[in-house]
Amino acid sequence: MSLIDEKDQVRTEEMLLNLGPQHPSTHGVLRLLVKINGETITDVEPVIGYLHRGTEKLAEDLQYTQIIPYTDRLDYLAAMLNNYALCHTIEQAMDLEVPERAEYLRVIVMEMQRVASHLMFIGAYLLDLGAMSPFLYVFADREQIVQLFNEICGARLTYNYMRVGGVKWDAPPGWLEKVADFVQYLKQKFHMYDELITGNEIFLARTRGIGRFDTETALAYGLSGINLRSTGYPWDLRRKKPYSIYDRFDFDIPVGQNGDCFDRYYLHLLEIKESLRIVEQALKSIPSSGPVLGKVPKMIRVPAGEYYSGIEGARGELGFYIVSEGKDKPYRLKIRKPSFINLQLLPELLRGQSIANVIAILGAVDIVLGEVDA
Amino acid sequence: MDLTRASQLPIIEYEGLTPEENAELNRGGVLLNSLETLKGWARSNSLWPMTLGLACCAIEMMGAAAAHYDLDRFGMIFRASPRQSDVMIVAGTVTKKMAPLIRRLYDQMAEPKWVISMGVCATAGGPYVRSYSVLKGVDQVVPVDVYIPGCPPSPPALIYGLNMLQEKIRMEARGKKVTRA
Amino acid sequence: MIGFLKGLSVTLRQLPKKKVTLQYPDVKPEWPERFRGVHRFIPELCIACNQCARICPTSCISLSGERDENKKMKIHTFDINFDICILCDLCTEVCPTEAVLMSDTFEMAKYSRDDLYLDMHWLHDNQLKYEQAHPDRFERARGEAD
Amino acid sequence: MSEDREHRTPPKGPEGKEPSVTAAERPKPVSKPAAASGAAVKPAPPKKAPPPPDPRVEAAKAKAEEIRKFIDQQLSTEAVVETGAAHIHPMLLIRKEDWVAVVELLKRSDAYQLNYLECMAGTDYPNYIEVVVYLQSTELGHFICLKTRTDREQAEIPSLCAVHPGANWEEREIYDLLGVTFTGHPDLRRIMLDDDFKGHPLRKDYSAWEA
Repeated sequence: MSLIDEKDQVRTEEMLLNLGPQHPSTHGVLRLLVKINGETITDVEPVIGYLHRGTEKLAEDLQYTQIIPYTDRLDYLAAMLNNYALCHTIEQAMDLEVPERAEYLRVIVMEMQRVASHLMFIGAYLLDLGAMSPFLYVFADREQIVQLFNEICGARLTYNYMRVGGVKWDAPPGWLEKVADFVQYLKQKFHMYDELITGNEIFLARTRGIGRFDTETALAYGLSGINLRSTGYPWDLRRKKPYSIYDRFDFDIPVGQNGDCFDRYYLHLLEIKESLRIVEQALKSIPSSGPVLGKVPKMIRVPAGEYYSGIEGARGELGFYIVSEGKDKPYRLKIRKPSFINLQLLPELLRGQSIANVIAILGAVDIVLGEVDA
Repeated sequence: MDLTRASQLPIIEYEGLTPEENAELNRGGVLLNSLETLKGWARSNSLWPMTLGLACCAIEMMGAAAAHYDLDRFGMIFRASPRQSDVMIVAGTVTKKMAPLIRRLYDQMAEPKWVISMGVCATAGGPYVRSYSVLKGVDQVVPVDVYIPGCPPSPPALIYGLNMLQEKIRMEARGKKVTRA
Repeated sequence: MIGFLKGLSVTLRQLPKKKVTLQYPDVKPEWPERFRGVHRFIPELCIACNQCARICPTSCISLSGERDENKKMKIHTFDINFDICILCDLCTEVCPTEAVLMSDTFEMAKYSRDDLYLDMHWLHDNQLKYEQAHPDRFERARGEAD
Repeated sequence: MSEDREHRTPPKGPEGKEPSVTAAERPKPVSKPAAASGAAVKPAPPKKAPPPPDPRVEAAKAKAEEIRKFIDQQLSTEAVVETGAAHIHPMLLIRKEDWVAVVELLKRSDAYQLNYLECMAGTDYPNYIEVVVYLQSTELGHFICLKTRTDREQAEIPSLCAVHPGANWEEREIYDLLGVTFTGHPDLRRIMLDDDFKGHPLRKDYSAWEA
């Protein structure tokens, strides 16, 4: 049997390659069953559920306040945004007023969280692609945000900061000034990331034109967040369905052009810029004092009915669907998990690519397994 | 090795140790009285943990390895393969679906090997203790040497746990059994 | 090529900057006042109202109280299971008398899971340690109370 | 040790100190959560007067009625069983047989263009299982909620995969956790749990001890 077939190609046999669940570049415990023919991928099947913790079932036995710590652990890179998504849904359902200062504090911490999450993406993505030093730079900057959060709510990762009708703590004295200093610092640092990463030829070669998809595919698969925006479609819930006080701020929605991995990376960088702009504006117009927790009944009871509301999370549209019977616990709580839905497109993206691109494409989709599996 | 460091660790009293031996250890001195001790010292200062980041704790584990806490100071470099590592830091929730794989990874590691259970999820299920799909403690599948509570433990807490593991390795190399701190 | 040089220049510029690494076992981290480490507990203040046990999402607190001669509730046992405590701070939030609070103790690693089941005495000791470590915070609180 | 530990941290503590989490007290499902009636609780000045109807809810109901007429014209008059409002969004309850046809019609129609599936959820009620989708029109801005119901014992709903490929994993998740079979789904397997897992955990009568 000859090893060369009629088309002068090396004859290869299809083989099955197992990637994960313990793999440094799968961002957790994702498992990919990759069918490869030589170097080319013929089919991919993601196997998830290795971190399925049953949050939705647990929430049915918990009071609304008790669910907030669980939302921290969904998308653990953006816990503040998860906190907010749940509180926002309950506030919508109960028609609660949130005090002005609380809204501003929420926006500040949420945008800072988005910055932290995007920084983490950049570090982890570059680490996946084999670059070590961006990871260290990024973590040094992220650590500062984490320490700021540590000051305002006392935890480094799982904040449990928001409450239905406001936030738990007011900012400690001097905290807002520290945030302002940090924003200035990161703005100066910004061009450093650009220099370090964006111009790098190896990075460009590995991401330009890789993993492309268009807007129609993205919408059909229900993608959201940067994955959708990288195709050039300006879909940002902060603009399209304004919530909180985002209508008061002036910010842009950066969109990509090609929908490839490089666009997705670069949008993260640009979104950091926009988030810092929002934080800056919020710091200027935050009321100097005032309550941070609105008038909320001691036992939170969502009126009977069903409610859905989504916010623009760090990875896409993060929504909570609550079915209530008017009791202090939800009858059903469903989380619209952006990573879970974004990950669906992965087999489509990988088919026909070479095996070396698996990590580059998977990393750019930016998943967090805690959220995929919930 | 820094001689002042060990004095700040908790004074650990082990079974079958004379007060002099305890004092010697608390001075941080390494008794070159046998090859085993030397081995224990060498092993404890070049622990290579495996990146078994399962959930939230993995971020703090990465944070501990990054610039601000720098696990490299203790000779710890994260390895991706179980074959190259001697410590398994179970960082995150262990689900029933993941448990057999953790056991397999543990079996793939070369002896001697140790396990650290980082965070309450790995220790006993933590917030998911009532869940249908979560294993209530990773010690049901692998033997755990050090438990670090916290959700997630901060990087200093992780480093403290790792230092305790180093201490344990040194003690065990001398033939002492370590069960309680 | 220019990209590489640019990247290298970033690295070089980083060299003279201040090191950020915290030399942890030698230098203790300074936690902010709100830091959520392990709990501390003041038995005299506790009225055994059970609110902390009820709000706890993982039900890791168990307590029992008894009435003293003045018919006031007094705490008898108070245990926190740090196997499953997620340090979410909800218990200190609901505590009406601020008997259970958060300390900045974080060095909690143990060789055995049994040592993670902590009782009232340990938690009270933790309170005393905390008072010793942060006298300024208590003075400030006293000043505010006056 | 493990036996001792098991008694300390079981779901339903033997001490009974946490009565609020026992299964016995779990909210008993009522026949159907009234979608619109209790949706808006405005701080009405006289306490006893019923709260005035929320204009947003009224608008949602009117819009749902409008969509119903549209569906009646294009498909059969039996497709829409009920209209109402889910909080402030129009809600239509669709007959199971017309489920795919209605979703497809709304996606292709020029008037609605509901091309983006935002959220898909299944809920277990005492007598039926309900599957909800929230559809969004990215161009026109419509946002509606569609529902369909199926029997609990033989839960079966036609799959939306052909219309919205994004429903693929959501349907697998609902199949996994609620036990609804989606007919016509290309790859209906468990997604979150092990293949040999018994039972469907999000059902209200699921018990980890029996499985």
